[in-house]
Amino acid sequence: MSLFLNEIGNGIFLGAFFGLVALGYSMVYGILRLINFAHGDFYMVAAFVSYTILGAVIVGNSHAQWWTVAWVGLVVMIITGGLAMLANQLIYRPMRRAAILSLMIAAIGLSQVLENGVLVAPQWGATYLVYPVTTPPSGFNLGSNHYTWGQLIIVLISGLLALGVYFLVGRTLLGKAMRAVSEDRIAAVLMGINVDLVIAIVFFIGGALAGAAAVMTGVYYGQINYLMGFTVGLEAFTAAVLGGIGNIGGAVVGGLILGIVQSIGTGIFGAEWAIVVAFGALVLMLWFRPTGLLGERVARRM
Amino acid sequence: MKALELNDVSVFYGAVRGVEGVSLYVDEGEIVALLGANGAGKSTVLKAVSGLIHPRHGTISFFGEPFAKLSAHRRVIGGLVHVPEGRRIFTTLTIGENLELGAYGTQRSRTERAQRLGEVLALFPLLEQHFERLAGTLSGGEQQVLAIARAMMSNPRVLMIDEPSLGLDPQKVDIVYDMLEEVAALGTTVLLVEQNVALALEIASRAYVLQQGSVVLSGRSASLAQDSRLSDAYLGKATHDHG
Amino acid sequence: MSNEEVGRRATRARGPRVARGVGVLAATVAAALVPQLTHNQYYLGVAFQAEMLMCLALGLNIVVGYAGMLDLGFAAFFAIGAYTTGILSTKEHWSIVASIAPGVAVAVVCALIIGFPTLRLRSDYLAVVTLGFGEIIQTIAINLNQTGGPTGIYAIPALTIGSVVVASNTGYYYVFLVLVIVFALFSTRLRHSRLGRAWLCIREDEDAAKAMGINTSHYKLYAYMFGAVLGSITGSVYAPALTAISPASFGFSESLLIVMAVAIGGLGSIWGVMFGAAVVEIFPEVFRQFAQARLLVFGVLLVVLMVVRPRGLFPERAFQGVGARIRATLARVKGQPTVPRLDAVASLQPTDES
Amino acid sequence: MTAVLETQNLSLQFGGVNALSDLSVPIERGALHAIIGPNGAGKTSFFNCLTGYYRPTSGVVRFEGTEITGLNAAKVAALGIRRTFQNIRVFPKMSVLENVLAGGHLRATSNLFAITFAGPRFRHTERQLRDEALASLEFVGLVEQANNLAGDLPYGMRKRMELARVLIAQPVVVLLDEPAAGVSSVERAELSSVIRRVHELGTCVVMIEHDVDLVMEIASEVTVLDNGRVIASGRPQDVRTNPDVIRAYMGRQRQ
Amino acid sequence: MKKNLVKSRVLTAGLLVTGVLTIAAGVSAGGVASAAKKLSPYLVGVPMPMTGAEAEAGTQIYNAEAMAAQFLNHHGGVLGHQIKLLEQDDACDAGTAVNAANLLVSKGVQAYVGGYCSGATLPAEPIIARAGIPYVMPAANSPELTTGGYKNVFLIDPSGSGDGIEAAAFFKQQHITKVFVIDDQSSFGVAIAQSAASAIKKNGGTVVAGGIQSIPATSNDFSAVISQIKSAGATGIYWSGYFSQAAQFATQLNAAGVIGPHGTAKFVVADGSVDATYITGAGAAANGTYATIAALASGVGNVLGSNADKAFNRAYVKQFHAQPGPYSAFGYDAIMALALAAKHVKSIVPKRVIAGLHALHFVGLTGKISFAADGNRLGAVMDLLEVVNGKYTLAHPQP
Repeated sequence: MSLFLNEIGNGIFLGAFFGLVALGYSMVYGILRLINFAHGDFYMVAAFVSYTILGAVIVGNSHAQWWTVAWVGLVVMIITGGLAMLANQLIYRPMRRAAILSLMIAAIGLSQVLENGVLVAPQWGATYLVYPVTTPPSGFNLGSNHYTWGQLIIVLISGLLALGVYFLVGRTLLGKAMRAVSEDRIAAVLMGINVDLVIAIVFFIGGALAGAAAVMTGVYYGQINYLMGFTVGLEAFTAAVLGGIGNIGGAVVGGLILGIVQSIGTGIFGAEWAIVVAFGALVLMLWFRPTGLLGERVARRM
Repeated sequence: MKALELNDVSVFYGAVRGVEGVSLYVDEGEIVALLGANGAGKSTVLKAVSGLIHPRHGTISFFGEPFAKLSAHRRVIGGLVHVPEGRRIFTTLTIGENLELGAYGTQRSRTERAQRLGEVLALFPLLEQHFERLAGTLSGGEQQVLAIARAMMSNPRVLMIDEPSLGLDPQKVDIVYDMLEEVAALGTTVLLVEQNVALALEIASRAYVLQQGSVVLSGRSASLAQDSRLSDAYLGKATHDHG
Repeated sequence: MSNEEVGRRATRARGPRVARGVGVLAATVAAALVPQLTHNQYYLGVAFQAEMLMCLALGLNIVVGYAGMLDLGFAAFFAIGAYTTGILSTKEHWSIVASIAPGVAVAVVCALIIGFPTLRLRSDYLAVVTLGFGEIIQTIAINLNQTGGPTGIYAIPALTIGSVVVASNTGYYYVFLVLVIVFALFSTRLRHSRLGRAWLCIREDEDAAKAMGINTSHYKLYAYMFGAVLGSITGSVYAPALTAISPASFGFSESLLIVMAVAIGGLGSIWGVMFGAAVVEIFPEVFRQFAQARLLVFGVLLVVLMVVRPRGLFPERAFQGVGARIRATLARVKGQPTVPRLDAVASLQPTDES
Repeated sequence: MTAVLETQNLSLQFGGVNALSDLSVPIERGALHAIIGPNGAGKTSFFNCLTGYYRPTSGVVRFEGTEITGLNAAKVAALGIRRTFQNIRVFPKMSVLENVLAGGHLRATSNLFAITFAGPRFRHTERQLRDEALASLEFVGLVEQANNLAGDLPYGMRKRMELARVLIAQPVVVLLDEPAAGVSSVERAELSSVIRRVHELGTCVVMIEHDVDLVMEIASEVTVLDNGRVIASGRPQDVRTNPDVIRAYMGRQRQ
Repeated sequence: MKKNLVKSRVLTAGLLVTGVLTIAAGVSAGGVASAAKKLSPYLVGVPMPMTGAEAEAGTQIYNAEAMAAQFLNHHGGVLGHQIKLLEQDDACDAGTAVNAANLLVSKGVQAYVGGYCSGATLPAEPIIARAGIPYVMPAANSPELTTGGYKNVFLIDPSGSGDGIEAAAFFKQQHITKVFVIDDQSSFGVAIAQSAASAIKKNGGTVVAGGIQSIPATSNDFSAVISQIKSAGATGIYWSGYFSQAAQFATQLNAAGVIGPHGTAKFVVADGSVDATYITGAGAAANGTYATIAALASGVGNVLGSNADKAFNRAYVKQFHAQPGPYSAFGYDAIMALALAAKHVKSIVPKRVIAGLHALHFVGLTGKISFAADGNRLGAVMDLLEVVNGKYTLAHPQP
């Protein structure tokens, strides 16, 4: 039983990362119906950018002050958001009238470009890079599990960011415009909404969240690699679907559930079967709720 | 003052002609109808005016100002609102949110928006009782009312509306047309696209008839209603269909 | 106009039969002559792998191109065929040809297992479930002893057909060529039968398809099953061709590669799909001179291609589209009034791009 | 006269809202039965229950005396109950001919073996089906368009193509959802003649329609729905003068 | 006994720089130095994962091979033939590897030096065998590679069973009976984990949590695994995967109080995890952890500070501005083995070179190198290392 509770704790932590990346997936999906396979790679690029900036800012001091990390984190969020926006402007925007599958292939292409771009970049490459800052191991015990303060802060920041997005999309006029664009782009234009700007903002937010997740990953796990985005991207995509893709709350809930299911699956069947357990759970869930946990339930009109 | 003026406007979709050489105008405060069979190019004209598509040549001006390069959403903010075919309300948003978005970009402050919302709800009391409902749950007629109300939220100078009677039962058609007359009475200029000739001529002061992408007939409603060329315009297209 | 006359006109759209036949024959002969032109094992090796990808893409085309169901785990069926053959031929000493049938059987059962829970799902959800299925199959291959774990299965005997032992790249080139031709013809046959029509209906509008009396659930499963059969057969031939198989070759990246082949060429079009597969296999090889940057170059190319030609290189009915355009132009030149086809361009209607 | 298709006490609820309540409608063999009523009265929901798209909350649907409640849409279609849709549902990237052939899906019976090897039987059935498809297109006056993509057709032609697609199935009952909506007055005249001819072939036609004049002109039987209930039914002239119907439905007759 | 052995090897290593020089001189002396320019180049195919998940290891090995080739060429090449490495990406994928093999064979390579993932190496074996050229594998070490009966295959990296046996011996000596064994789902990691598990059982210990555990190489979160370790009460943990994950595993084990100042368990990693990045990545958490490794394998040099390895290390860093990886030195030795074999038979004709490799005996960066008839490396000896104050040292564990 205690193993079970511990795995839930582990899962929540893991899920916080998934959720944050899943939010970006879900938002972009919601607005363009695009599975943006490059999203995980924005996260990866963010990790490398933050690595370089932090490396330049902190020379030799591996326990830098938290505010250094915080402002670098903010800068990286902006850079990654900008990168995502740029990708939208250069690739997805000219393809606005193309079939979804073509968009998806372009996204896969972009993902290849980002990954292999980092691979051939002289300062980055294929090597596992050791992140310049790491969280200290001190923390607290809960059950028989030990959690570090760093983990707690990461979960809190993730929660706050998710809440912020939730508020933005649910309550503000801009958020309503986003939902309007997501449902009917032409009608949105006819409301006087600058659709391109709204889409760009969505990409920016998604990218920024991935940037935040990347810095936290670096700080907590201590290492980054040019393929780190691929796996996280897959898991985040799964999380987004689990929660009901396109739904903000769903992405977070999906992330948490995926994290918990994977952890419990590891506890019971071993880590090698974690992914099987996770996808098994997904199929089971979709069997009962074909549009995801919090997916839309609007009656289909014939 | 001419609220809207089109001069020799042509639109092509690739090699396919949408409309060619269309010239028309709408005076301020007037209701003008655009009539024609399916595929005659009525909706194309509206789309060209609202900026959803760009004419290959010709000019469109709005209260004397040409807006060739103005993007669609800027035209809305400038006071030109287009209620498209099929209503296109946001079904996953509430009625309140739909209305709020109607004022997007025109009323910047929260209080301004609230005030306008009050005015519009007074005009369309039906919507007030369903304020928190998802718009997708409204019936077809109610959705049409919402679409007009949403368009009115930005206090437009010109309202263009595409086939408002489509799919409505006779009573709902009455309601919607009464509403259009009310809107016009408040000083809004209306350009109306309608399939149902009799209905349109009843409220419009003037009308243009499109056939295969060109204006073939225009004039005051009263005289057009008696013009035999009006039904010929429709028949011409029909005989072609049989080839 | 008599019905026969109309009937003749109706067939004309599919191109004069003779011309089509000649085209196919010429392509076949040209392809068959390739090994006579070069004995370079590398070219032949790349060529047979391109053919292999064509086979896979033709299989996936039934699922994605015809039935419109996005499948991101198609490599799983490929793996099932390859592993069944690998295991049966090395551990049970079956002949390769004999091992194809059990591979197909396993693939069909898996197609049903994955098909059932996904029938009600929308395309995007389907994508993630199939992706998961692919991951599951790969994970099973990595973790079971029977599948040789991460090392996989090696020393797979050569394909023997009658008394002919296929052991060279040239041999596999011809074997896969036959497979490509058979798959392409089979796909064409399916496309112009009630099966193909039913799949297209499902792709275009599932609710309306039901009103045609099409049991959409059944037909979706059929699409999965045909895709699985083609994928599995390809896998069964792939195993002896490479002599060793390992889980790394059947991951998500492989599935994406197959999707790319289908999308680059043009969904639903047989020629397009085959061409796309060739592009996907050959281009990274051409870019070998870029060493580590080869996938970077490939990625850039892919993005540019999709931005420039979002419907693929040879989209379905592209040629007919050209014909229609020419006819419209001719009609205009002749001064006939043409009906403006507004609906034709409904999907092209721009928003506010300026 | 006997009912070929009938409902008994049919009710349908959506999240607590009654879309249909206690609907008992018999549709007589050989009738041209119109369903009218205000928007939101439940007409399309009624169609959806008849054709297996919605499963009624309670009540029974019978076809030729056999209960078909809860059968899925494809099975209902297989029985010979065919429908069109309110917002036309063509298969845009298939040719007009193929659209119609799809309508004859159940009549193409070739098995996989025959399909694979294109045997003489397969060729024969396909040719036969194609001839019939062309005949249906001729019936609705679209034979010239056979090779064009359905997505390229203008609105009115799509409506007629949808009808051809229904006819090739040789249906027992045809359900038309607002056939005249969005159709110009001339096209309307053609349409009404096509519907009449379908009816004359002995097919039972049920249609939802707002165009009261059209209904009065061709329907043999009218049922009026309001708020998911039947408020009147009978011959067109009787219904037209029914005060309940006038109150709930008829407009001021603007023209 | 063992201690002495170790010492003598360290001494040997000390002589290595000069040794390498001697070798090189010997190789070039075998040819006609003056005619060097006229002789055709010695074409060596080098398939390596240069893209994809294993790109890092591939690059690290290739770099070392290039160093060896440069060194030899600088000293006159192989029998006067300048070595020309033709590098091709195999992406760790069977199909790409087969293409690379076909391409290189069609370009007329006279030897094939490479291979990292067995999934990409196994399907290339028959192609190289058909070409009749020697296939020297620096780092692929699955047992399956030498069971195909190929006479041209030579493994520089000793098979992974030694690592596992060494680890089991350490756990036994420490009286640790409950061991948690985990691999990274790579074929080399699985092989080592399996040998460790069977050795642990033979020694009377148990592998807890129901047997060997696996975690995908892409995973960086070990929290669920650590909870398993805690609930199973394991006091020994053996990781057979790669260094990047090892660093994260150690960090998280330390944070969870399983190892380190608050923990009691011993964390042992296999040779794939012996790398400078492991220590920098894990930081303080690396202290007190152990590693099993083939004697004198590369990373040892970096960390033990022997002169030869230091020289190699310095040269590598100077040239590539990065640290060598755990298998870099194997790559260096692979090229050296090929060159020495050619020298031994005084020919670069592939058939002769294969014979030369079978007869080869020399001391390379990774220790004594000679091959059994099946191509496996003979006489691999294992070491145990401990990280003390952020540096690898030879371990002298007290029971």
